[in-house]
Amino acid sequence: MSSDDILLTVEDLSVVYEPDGADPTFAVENVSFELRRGEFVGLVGESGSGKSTLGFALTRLSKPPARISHGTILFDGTDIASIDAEHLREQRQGGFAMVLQSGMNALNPVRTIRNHFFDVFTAHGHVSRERREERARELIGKVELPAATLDRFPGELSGGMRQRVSIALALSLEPQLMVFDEPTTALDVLVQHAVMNTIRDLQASEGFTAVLISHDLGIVLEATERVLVMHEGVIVEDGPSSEILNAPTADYTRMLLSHYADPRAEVVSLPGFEDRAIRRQAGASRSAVASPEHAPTVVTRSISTAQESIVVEHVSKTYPPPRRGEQPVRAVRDVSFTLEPGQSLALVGQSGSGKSTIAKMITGVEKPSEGSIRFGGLDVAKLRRGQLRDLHRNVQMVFQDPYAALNPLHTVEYTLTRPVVNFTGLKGRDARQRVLELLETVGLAPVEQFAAKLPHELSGGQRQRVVIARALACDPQVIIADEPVSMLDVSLRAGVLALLEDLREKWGVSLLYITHDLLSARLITGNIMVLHDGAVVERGETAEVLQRPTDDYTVALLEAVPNPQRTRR
Amino acid sequence: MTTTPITAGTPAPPPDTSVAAAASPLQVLARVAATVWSNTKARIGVVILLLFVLAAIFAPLLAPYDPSSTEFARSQDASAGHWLGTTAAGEDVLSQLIQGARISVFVGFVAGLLSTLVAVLIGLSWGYVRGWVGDVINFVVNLFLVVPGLPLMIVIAAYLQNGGIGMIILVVVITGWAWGARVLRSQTQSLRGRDFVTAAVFSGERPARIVFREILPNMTSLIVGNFFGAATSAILAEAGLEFLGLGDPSTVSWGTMLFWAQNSNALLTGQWALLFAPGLCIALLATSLTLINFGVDGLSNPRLRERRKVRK
Amino acid sequence: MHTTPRTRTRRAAAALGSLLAAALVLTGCSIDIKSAPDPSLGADTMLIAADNGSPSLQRVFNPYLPNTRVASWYMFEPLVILNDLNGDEEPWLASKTEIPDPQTVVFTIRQGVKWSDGKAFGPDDVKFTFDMLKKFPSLDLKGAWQYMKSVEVKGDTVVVHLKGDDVPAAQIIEQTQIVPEHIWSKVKDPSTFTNPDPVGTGPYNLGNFTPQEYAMDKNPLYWQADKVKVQHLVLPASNTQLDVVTKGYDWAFSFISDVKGTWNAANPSNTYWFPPGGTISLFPNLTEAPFNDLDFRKGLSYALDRKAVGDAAAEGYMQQAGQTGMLLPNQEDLLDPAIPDKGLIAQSDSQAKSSFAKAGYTMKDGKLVDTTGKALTITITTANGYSDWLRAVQAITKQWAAVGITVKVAQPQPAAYQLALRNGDFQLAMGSVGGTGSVYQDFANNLSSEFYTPIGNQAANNFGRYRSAEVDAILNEFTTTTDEQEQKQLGYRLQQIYYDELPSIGLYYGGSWGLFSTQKFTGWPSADDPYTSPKTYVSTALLILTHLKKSEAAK
Amino acid sequence: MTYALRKVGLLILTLWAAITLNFFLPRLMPGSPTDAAIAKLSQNGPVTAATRKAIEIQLGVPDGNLLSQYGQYLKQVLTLDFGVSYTFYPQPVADLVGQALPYTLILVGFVTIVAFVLGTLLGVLAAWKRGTWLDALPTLGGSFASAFPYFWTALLLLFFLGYVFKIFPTSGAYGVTNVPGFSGAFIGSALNHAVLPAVTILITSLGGWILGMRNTMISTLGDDYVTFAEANGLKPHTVAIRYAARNAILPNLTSFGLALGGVVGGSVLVETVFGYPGIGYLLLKAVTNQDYPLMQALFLMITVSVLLANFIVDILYGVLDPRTRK
Repeated sequence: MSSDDILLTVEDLSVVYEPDGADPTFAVENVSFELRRGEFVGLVGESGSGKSTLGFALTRLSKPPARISHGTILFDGTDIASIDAEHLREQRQGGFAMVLQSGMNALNPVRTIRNHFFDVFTAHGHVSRERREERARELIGKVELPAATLDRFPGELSGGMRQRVSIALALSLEPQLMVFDEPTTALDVLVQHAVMNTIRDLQASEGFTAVLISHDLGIVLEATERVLVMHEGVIVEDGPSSEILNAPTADYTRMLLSHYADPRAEVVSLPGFEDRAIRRQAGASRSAVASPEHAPTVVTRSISTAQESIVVEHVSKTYPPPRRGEQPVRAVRDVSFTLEPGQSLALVGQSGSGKSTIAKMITGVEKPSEGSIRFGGLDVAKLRRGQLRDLHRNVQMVFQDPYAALNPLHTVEYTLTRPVVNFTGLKGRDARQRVLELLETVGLAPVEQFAAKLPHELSGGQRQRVVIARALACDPQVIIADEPVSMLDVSLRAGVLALLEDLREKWGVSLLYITHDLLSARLITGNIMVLHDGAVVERGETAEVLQRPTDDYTVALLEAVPNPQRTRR
Repeated sequence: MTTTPITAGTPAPPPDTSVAAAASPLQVLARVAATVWSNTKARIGVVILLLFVLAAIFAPLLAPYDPSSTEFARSQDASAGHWLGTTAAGEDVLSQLIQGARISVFVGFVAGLLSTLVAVLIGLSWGYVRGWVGDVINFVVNLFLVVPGLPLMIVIAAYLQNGGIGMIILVVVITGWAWGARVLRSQTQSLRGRDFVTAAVFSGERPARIVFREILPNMTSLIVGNFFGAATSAILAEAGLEFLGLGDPSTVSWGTMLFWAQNSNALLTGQWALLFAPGLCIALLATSLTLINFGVDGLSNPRLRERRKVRK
Repeated sequence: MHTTPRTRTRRAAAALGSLLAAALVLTGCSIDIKSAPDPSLGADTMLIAADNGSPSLQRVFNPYLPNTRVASWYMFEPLVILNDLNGDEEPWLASKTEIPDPQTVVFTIRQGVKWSDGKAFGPDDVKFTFDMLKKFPSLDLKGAWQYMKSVEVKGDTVVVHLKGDDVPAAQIIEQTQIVPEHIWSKVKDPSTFTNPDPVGTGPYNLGNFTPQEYAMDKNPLYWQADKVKVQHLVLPASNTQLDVVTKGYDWAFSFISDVKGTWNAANPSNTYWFPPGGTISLFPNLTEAPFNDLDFRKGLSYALDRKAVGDAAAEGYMQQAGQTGMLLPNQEDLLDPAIPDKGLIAQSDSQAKSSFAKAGYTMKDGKLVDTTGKALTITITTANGYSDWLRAVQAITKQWAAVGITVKVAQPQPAAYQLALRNGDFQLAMGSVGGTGSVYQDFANNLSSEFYTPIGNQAANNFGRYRSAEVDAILNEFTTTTDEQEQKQLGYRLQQIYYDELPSIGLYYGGSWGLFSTQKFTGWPSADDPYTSPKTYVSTALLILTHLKKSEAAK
Repeated sequence: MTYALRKVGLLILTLWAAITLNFFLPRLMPGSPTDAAIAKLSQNGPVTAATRKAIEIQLGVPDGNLLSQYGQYLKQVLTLDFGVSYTFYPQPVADLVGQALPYTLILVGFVTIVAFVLGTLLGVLAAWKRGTWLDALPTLGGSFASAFPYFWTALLLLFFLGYVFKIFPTSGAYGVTNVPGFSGAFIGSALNHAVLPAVTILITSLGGWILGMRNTMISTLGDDYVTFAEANGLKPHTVAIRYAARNAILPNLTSFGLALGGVVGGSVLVETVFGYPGIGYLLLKAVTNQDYPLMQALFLMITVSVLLANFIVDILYGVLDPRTRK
């Protein structure tokens, strides 16, 4: 490796966070590495690992309270950690560019896409006036968008298109280094896949050096040739992708890897699911094995199992057109199914497929436009607001975002006490006892300590357990879980899933599991329904459907699942 | 500790006999106070406000004379006996100024509190309900926004003759709540879509409890900000109404001091501490509230918190 | 630039501090305001603060509309000017007034008077004017036709026949301003006629008119042209007190705080004269207990320190009023000499207490209580914005607190205050008594049962609801006698009743606030030469305008 | 379609309610127009029963009960015929309003726009240069100045610049010798007269705009598109103006709409102190004299102007924010 080959040298770089009124913390600590020209490098880590902070530091975009406290960043021989603002600005053309995680919001909502390009050209003067239009068309073409996109405002583009525009804009700087910060995280599964392909192709054709920052080791391993694994501000592993995949040296890397599996495999197993996977494969027994992550449950059930089914018959939901002159939105089209007592059913599809709308209709939040939904003797579609309480006594919900689902100002105990008081009639000491039992059930021990905590004192996984405990508080018959693990770090997902599975088995509740993640569906559900554009395209036993899909859409979904094993080259 | 939630005419929620404690409002307020205090501008504001509040509380002790005593020589210039001179009626200006702090602080506090209360009750219910009730409230609020403030105040003040401070507070509240209600509604609307609110519905909570126990505490900063804003405009409105002679000129307040100053042409007689001092006090008091709001802004929008400077 | 929060705090504090310091420095020094005549105005031009056009002047010169421009008084003259200062009657467009019998008034119309457009003025104009007022009662502001039956022209005279015996009516009828028949007869509806280009008999014609100022020019055809020395009048729309002091006005009618320190100090030739223009009084509601009890009213009266009340109200510029209804010193010759101390009632706690005791009120724990032991609370109603009245009420509150009475102050807006007076919806109300120049009018307005209406019905006058057969009899006698001595005697009797029965409680004299500059013109009314009141907005202004001379300096 | 209909329906309903309120509110005030006229006259001397009677005839005791008066009033509103003012009898209300409106619109309207533009620019600067004196000065100064009571600022300016130093005229809208028209002398004089009221409004309203813009600007400065623009190396002023400020101004437009709407009614105190012959002064006169016809016309105008201003802002919003188009 000659020194000419080196584009970027990071030495002893530390980035410190100095929030007002709190102690400074190091987000990146004494990191050193080098990047060769034309290399495609992945930077992997879970939330809080410092990977984005490092990415921002590399492109000198750190803003207070973050600050580069130490170290050098030699870019093409210049230390960009210390150059002044105007020099830095000039360096950006032909230097380093960044594509932000939230590509949706990276574009100025009041400027046309064309103007975005022209702004960049004007700022650096590297494209002459006459060639501006031509160049903009060229760039927008490179990200596989039609030239007409230039006339649009960001608000008129889909998330994927906007992310492509950001990439094209970054590309317009003709950079030697491109940093992609979670470029696909906010996008839909299928779109994610397509955008990643574009990035890979561009990198190959344009030959820039690329850094792909992601929490998803699967995506990174699929795309890159070298991977840096970050954990708590430190790079714990740095090596070629194939080596990381096959012979990881750091425990942390090994742990991350263990959470990937192919939903199509004969036997699917994740940490905490080892036995279960085999059992399911064998179609077997009901003896529960506690996952190592949480304590055994001790609650004795007063009402043992679910008795009523949810019957959905020919349900459609049509929303009025969002804008005048447009067609009404048909979110759900003629969907029928029955969730038998004790059954676990997965509802999968990408966003906009109607799966969440179905959940809302079952819980009475929305009314179906056509068809009927019955739960036991209740006609859900005809319930008035006051009667919803009767429904919620038996049908509970686990939300997608554990950060949003808990009121930040209430303690865990308050949050759990409310449904207990409202639905079970327990009061005072008894209610408290019940709350503590619930906490124990979801594996939050010591229970007394957790009861007194506020949400911000809990990790994401712990919060989701509280959310699950709340759903259980009134002994419901049905739990509807809307993407319960999608917001969690990979390493935390398995634990929460195992808990859900456990509870379903032991408490005998029915589970409607809504997800875009086929792997998790495979793990915890017996049956599956694939939704596309509001209609059911495929249904059956989960293992059967995933192993032998018949619908093209199901196949496409399966293809999009990141898989470290499936290497690019 | 548990506190009684504010309920808006809806059946009271089942008594909360559990030992569970929500984050007590006191804690929330303490956090609010800490964040506000961390802002330099807000800190200055708090200090100024405290000075005025202390002056108001201890006015009888601080004032050198009885503020309504007319026993002194008329229209005196500043002297050792009367630091700010005397009025055309022979009252001590300094004593009146100190006494006047009481009314302004009181009006600001009470009118600010009441109009915030109205704004909270209406804004939150409005944000939470759907359907025609929301339309009706929308209509009423729009009406109050459309009908001109000051002229409305004048008409009401003329109608509610003779009420003195109580009347002024009422007028300020009637004309001042609508804007706050609108702001609080939009925040309520955005909060009601949050998962934790839906979750509360799933927990079997009744609407009033959801609004006031789940949503309201999350808008503390906005409400506090609204309070200071309302208090500021109340203080200015009080001064304006009294200056126009629509208040009770026999009470001693900064507004009436200005009324009498104008009435007796303090500028002509050279008594212009009489004009300058109350105005400056009003401005300082209102400024202090505005400054505090700099800190309050930082509560709801962390971007508005003061940044530590980058050290190199 | 890098600063720590601490230095920023300091900087902000410093900024605030310096502002305060600046404020204190400014307070320390007082600013002298000097006044000089506006050099753009000639020596023969008078700047007069008489009219008030807020926000701007409307061109209305119909003298019978309440909104008429003040200068209408300088163009449309009455038959006789009733001098409200002393009750003298100055023959004006009528050279002579006779009352041959109590039902007839004969005005001899002055010869040689011309309208400002050159046409001759005559008795027909007078008859036309009265007929018009009859036809359009909304214009009859003085209410001449309340007393008149008919009007006829007999040669040089105009004969007015009254509805009955009513000698004092002449004083009302004679004040009617006369307009030219040859112009007004062509006006379709005089009640909405703005009369933008006025033609009158008065000393001035309308000059340049703008919404912010108008000018009057001397009428060369005026019948007393030789007496008019001021060639032009300028009447700005805005005359704030600051304007009056700083802009070199020659004549202003305005109360001004600290006259000596402001108006007089602004220019050595500035003078003032504040004769009484009425008695500011408390109207007790005589239908309501305990105010219907004379002893109680006496108690209230004895408890008052009228001098202190007057001082508080008008910064010491106005005198305390006696309980005779007469304005002193101007009406001194009409005052009943039998009344002790010119009607002044001195403060006396002991007399107050004994009067209250007779009325059934005694002191208990520093409070005045009735027979049931209930403490007495009185509400005084005054109009919002009348600051001198409020000052007076504040003083009264303190004085009555000393005898154990709690006073509450009600301050409705002026219109609501009027309503309260009319409906009798008050306990004690501030109000003004007298000042018309006519003893009969002054007493009749306040004491005549003609105006008596029960509470709740609207009264037009006599708001305290006084009723007395004796007073009615005296007033009736007044209407039939033409003898001045007899009238004087009748006046004495009314004063005595007023003094004894306290139908209203006089407090202090309301002023007529005359501010004059002798720089350009002399001959202003003053204490030494009290020929008329300094008002700018009534016919008596004509007396002043025909009395002024150019000052020595201006010549 | 239904949405638009609903919107228009609500607008008309609001207008109707406001108009109705405008009718009943003044009539809630105790005392009649005659009482008000008498009260005014009685300050000049004793008023006799005859005078009251004459004035009652003049102003016309309203016919019928309140309801039929209301019907008549609605007819007046629809035909925009407001009759004759009581205070300025017999001047038609339309004339009075016509005389006053231009001054208020030009003075207050212009100053409101200037204050908004200037305040917004200073707010942008303050947010962009956050933490420096360019931030501290406008924000602290602005919050202090906006805390001044309107009339107090007006009095002080009037006293010092008008009376003591005699730099500006002390009252009126133009010199007494000027004839309103499109002459240089008149316009010069009008401008000279407008300086003090304008400065008063500017001083007291500037701070609000500065603070509002500063806060929203600081928020947008943290938005991703600003970071991305910086990452793309756009020039700082481009980022500040075209990216941050351009977006930050949008939320302030609503307040601007309300402020514009308040132009007609919000200038009472300033116009009163400066004796400026505008709508605010007229309104104060109308209210204190219980001049129902004049009050009704003025209130209607204020209401309509608020609604109109909001409508304009809605349109402006559509122009400035592509997200609301279509």
